[in-house]
Amino acid sequence: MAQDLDAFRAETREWLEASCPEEMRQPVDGEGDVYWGGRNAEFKNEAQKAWFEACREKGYTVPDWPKEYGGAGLSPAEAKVLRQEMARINARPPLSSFGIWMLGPALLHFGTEGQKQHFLNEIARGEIRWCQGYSEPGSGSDLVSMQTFGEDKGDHWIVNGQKIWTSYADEADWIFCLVRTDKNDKYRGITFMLFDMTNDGVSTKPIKLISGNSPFCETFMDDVKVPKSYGEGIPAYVGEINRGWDVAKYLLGHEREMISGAGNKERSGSLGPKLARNGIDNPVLRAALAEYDIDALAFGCMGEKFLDELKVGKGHPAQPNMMKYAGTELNKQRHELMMSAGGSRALEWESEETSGGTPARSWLRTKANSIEGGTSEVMLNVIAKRILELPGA
Amino acid sequence: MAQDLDAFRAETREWLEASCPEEMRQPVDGEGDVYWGGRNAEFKNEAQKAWFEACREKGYTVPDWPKEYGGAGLSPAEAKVLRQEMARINARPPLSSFGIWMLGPALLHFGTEGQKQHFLNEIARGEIRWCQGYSEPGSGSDLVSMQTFGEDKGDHWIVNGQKIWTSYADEADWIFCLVRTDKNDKYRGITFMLFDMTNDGVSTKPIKLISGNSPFCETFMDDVKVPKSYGEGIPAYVGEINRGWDVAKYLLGHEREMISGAGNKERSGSLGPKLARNGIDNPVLRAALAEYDIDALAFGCMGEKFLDELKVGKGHPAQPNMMKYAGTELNKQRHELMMSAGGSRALEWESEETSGGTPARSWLRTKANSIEGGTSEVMLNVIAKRILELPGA
Amino acid sequence: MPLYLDEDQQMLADTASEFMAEQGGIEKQLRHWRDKGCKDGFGHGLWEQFAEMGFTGMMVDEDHGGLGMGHAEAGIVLEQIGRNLTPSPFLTSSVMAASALDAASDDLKGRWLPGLVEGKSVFAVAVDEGPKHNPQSIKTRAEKSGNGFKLTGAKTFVVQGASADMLVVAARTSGGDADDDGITLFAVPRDAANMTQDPVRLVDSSMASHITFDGVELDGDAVIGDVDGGRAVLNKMLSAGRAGAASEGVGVAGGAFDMTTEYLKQRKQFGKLIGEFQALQHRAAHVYSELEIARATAIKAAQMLDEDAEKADLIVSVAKAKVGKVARLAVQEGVQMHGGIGMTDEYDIGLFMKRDRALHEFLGDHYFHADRVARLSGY
Amino acid sequence: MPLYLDEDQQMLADTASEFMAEQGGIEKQLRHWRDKGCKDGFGHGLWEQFAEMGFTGMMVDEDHGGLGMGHAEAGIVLEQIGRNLTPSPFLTSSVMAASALDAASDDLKGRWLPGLVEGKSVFAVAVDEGPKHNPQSIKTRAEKSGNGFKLTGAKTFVVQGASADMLVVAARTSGGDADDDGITLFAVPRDAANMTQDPVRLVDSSMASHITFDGVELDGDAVIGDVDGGRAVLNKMLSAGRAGAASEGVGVAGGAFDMTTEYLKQRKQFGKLIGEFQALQHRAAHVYSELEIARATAIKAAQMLDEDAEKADLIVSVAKAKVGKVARLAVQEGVQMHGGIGMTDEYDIGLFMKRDRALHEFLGDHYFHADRVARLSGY
Repeated sequence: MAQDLDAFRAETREWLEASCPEEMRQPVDGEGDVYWGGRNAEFKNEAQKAWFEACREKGYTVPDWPKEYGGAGLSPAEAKVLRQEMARINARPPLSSFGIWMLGPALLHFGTEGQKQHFLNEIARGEIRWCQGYSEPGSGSDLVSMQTFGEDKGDHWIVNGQKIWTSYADEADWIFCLVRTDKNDKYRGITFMLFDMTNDGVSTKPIKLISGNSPFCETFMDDVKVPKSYGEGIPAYVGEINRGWDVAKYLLGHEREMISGAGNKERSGSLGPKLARNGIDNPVLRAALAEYDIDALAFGCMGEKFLDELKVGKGHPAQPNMMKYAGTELNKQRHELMMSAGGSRALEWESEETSGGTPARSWLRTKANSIEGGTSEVMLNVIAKRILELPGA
Repeated sequence: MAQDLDAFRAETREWLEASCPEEMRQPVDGEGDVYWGGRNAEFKNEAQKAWFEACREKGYTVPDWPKEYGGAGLSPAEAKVLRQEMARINARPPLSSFGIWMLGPALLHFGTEGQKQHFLNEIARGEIRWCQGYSEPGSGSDLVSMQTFGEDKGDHWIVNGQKIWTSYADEADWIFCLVRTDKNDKYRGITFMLFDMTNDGVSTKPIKLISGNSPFCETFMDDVKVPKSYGEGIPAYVGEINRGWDVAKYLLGHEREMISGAGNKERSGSLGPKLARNGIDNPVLRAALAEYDIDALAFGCMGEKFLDELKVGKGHPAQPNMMKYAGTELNKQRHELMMSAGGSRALEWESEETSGGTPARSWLRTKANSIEGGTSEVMLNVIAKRILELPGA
Repeated sequence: MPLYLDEDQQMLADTASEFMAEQGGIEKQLRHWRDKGCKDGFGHGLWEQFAEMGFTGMMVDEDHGGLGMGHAEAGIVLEQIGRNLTPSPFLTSSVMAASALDAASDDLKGRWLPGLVEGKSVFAVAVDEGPKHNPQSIKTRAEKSGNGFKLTGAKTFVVQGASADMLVVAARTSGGDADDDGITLFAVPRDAANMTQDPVRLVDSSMASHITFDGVELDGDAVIGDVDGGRAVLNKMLSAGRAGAASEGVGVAGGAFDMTTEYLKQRKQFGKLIGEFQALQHRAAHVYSELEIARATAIKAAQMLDEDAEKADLIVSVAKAKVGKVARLAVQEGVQMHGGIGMTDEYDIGLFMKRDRALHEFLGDHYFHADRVARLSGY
Repeated sequence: MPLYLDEDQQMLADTASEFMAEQGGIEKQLRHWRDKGCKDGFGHGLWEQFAEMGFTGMMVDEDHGGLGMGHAEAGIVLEQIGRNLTPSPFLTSSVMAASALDAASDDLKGRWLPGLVEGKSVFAVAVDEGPKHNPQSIKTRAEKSGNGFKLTGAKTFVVQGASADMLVVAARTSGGDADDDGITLFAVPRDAANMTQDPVRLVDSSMASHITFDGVELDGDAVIGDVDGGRAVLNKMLSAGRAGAASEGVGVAGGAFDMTTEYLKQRKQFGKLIGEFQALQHRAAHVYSELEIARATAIKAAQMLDEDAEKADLIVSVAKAKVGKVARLAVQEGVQMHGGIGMTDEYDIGLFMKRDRALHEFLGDHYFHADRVARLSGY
């Protein structure tokens, strides 16, 4: 087993050496360096294209998905080796998408064979770019109160309503979208629909954030016709009709797990040593950094414990909520300190020296960490209820 | 006016010089140095007796009460001069009592002329020591839920129930006590009664605190007969029957104001300079002290503003709740830091070097600051409701 | 002096509050100039209105056409500026530069003060030389040259430097980098040769310059106060600026907090107004408490400067630090309690967070002032 | 090594948990000995039971009758000790002194280890010389004297010093006060002449001694490890103690937290269980989160010591500091949420607060370790 892994590692290292262009071995420096795929995707350069195509051939855009759905069918251990080897050479992800992170896991868990064959392969090959339609203006933390309604017309629905915080909806091809299909049942009246954004009646409007960027949109649905099926064995919804909340909950949990796991690396590293390179003259700031580093390194230990326990199914099922809460609050604090250490230089919004205000914009971006994917307040509610079992929580 | 004050100051200074014995010009060093008065009071020494008697003659045990009730009838400005001059020579208070701090103000506000004549003079002369019967085991923050019941028997009540946190009940002569006299009206069914602790059926049991001291008692009332009147124009209750909650609320407000004002001096002083005398080697502790000193000095400014506004009737009526909250949390933090700076020496519980564990016992005592007289949680509720006018608060 | 506003001050507060809300509001000023990409970051028209209100010269003595008011009154105006996020050169021109010019020769006063009083001139102050405020160390050098001086060095974080008709520049005329003595303050006109400005927009949409002095020739009469004796004037100017920034910070925090409590009374989730949730109530009540304390401290600091009180320096640092911490708390809680929409540029709450960041950094953040509080307290 | 308990460790945890709750509970041990005014502050009977369970010698290697277990296993026992506030010499004897004796000669091991394993002997460690932990500076001197050494100086905060059969004393045999080199560790028997103990009771009812060495004569074979080379042994002993104290602190925090959540589910005010109030729910949930993080850190620190990992020292300090902060939060929230009865000696929650105070101070409080984290990180 360990021997097999060693062989796989050697093989992977060789393949990476041959397939990953030099330009793709640099840290991602802004949105422009990310390849999202989709109908209208353009490669930034030849290297990006070559790297994506090499990975697509190997199934390495989604290495742990089964081969028949476009993946490489790697075992968890092999997938970890691949991740390690890619990290070793700083290889960029060949393809990023909400299809990979969100819809894929939902389909793998709830989808029909037909849906998997059809949609997963599209995602793996980067052909369709997906966006997520969950929140509505009146339904943020209280997601289940959403109102977007699909009227049943026999073989199709007519959908009306508005979604908000749809990431990159203006560049996405398809949307997975929560639609109310029964007004009489709050939880059992939601359907998890999939449809094409080019359908008549779908429009989007980017939301400008305080960071100056617009990664999210408002998405309007005005008499949008959504068929109930896209062919034999390919229903237009995931799971059952009116049972979309189960899928949504599953994905929310998956998202929190991902945030908890994925964010670890940065958040669990100490900050003082990095900032100290430019000198920390103020002893009170130094003390604040030391207190932060304690929290960050301690959270790193927790992250390790969390992942270890996840692997063997230990740990409380609501634990990702705790990780999400602690990790995002920590990340906000991290950027506060980075701004403080950066001083007036870090305040710059447009200068070359700051690559167009990267420190300040990143700092502002982190403020959403404790809001998106469930606010810190919702996380604390969940901990109080499901872990501490406090009354009335 | 200012000239009159100057004359008063000169006169006061002269009187103090002549009347306040040297031994009474030392900081109070523990309970033993406080004279509480009462039937069983004993003076610690001749100096304490002389000082008390000199003040009693001048009305200086309660300088701002009217002369006819045993005070000196000083104006606020004169009272301030007296306070300043006493502070100048470190003069100890000649008499401490809950009669002065609590019952007195209630009687001045709600009492009949007969009650004032009778009870206030007794208090001013240190003849009767009072204790306060408010909380019950099941009624802490939710004081109005108290159950001690007085059954109406015409010219008297038969009182049954249990009070808790009655300060020095085991040494007090009389109690002012909240008693339910109407079970059908929560707020308008409480009477503010006054009665003798030597009555049959009254018993007390000291409560040992985590600091090792026992300043509070449980007080049990078992068929205690309380007459409705102590003579012509001297009812046995303050305010009206069944309207004791008004008196209680007034006193709670007064208590918070007093805590806010009185505690200021210590709490609003910086701590770093004092602790630095023994050296602060650790830069992280130094930073924590600096952060504390900022909070403490800032709170000192607020204390000054609060008192200035109080004098002219400005400021929100619920502001004492905010002062109580902020001041007590600050004081707890102060003692945490004093303990940290004191290190292992400050941990000692019985040693001579710590005067019997004064640092540790004082530290533990401060933990009650944010509980007694209304918890921090109740203060925050009041701020949310009465100042911020948040819904449903 | 009691720590509440007297009658005159209350009138000033009412006037300033009304004026700033009407003329200096976020829509009309901050967003307007920002969205236009204005190179000044503020409106000269509003600055002239400030003059009509008597604000621009409020700290200038009456002999020079001002109102001869103190830090307490300037603080009243600044709190309203903060509350409305009104972009203006008030703090640097009318408080800091005016404080420095108070020590200047009559000639210099006559040259610069009328323009300030009339709202025609804008001044900036050039003190910092690195990304963190550290006025003890001044490396920019002014060497004797003929009848005057030649200025060489670099300054940074010069707020509204490019819009300024005159810059108050702290330079070293003798001694080592961190010496108390040997500092001289200069009034440098905008058109001085060999001065290069590199203006950059900051997170709060204000403009600040990096400035290089590459042998800038200055007449001897550009000196503010005494040669080599500028540290006292500099300190006074910094204290004035810090106390002023504290008052403005109280306004920023107060504005953000009021927006937030309003939102708590409007937004529904889970079938309730979110202001009904006790966890949010307690957090709001805590911010309220801290904010009241911060406000009292800012007022006290201003009063102590006006009274030239002994420990004024200490309390100024306490105020700058306390307000800094509290304003940060208020804007952070503000954005978090607004949830998703708090992250959008459309809502104003994020603008408060941005302004707090820049204002908090200006003239020393709370780390700087905490350290200073410890030093001034002897530990 | 994964960061959860393996099967053997889980068995040990179950055993320790059951044993400590039954034999080491608050009523049976802490309150019992405290109310008796016991001069040891713990029960020798329980110490013998510890031996029967195999705890006393769990870190002693098997050649010397122990179980040869590591810091991870000791941490499991210590968490239960913390949770039950069990007074015992386990941390100082079985973890710290045992760690030092690991470097001792066979003779010395033979003299002291059997008593430890059997629960007959108690050891203490004498490192601190002032009220704040500062092991870099060792002023107690041991001068060569004939075949051995003569010890002069003073130690403080020697926990259970007066009950100890042997004290591990860190002394300087050469060099300046703060030098790394020149430290030697001695095993000083209780009956050594010219050693004066002044035992005092601490806030948590434990006993600690101020000790004076007034020319204490020691044989050469009392030296643990090498003369002048004791710093490494001392550091190892301190790391063992700090990681152990972190594990015990997790237990203290966990015990206090569990008491508190139980109380939230029982106590009614305003017609509701107080655990229904969202403000308390959120605070409890926050403590839970911090506590889980602290526990993970303590486990990691112990594992890294067992693996002799490169950054073990750093993570040990992180663990001691993090646990310190979190345990303090847990006991403070515990007392506050208990309200008035939390202030009474009758309820146990105050005992957790007292124990936290003493344990947090032992071997460096979080200020000490925060500073150390910064230093070890190069800033």
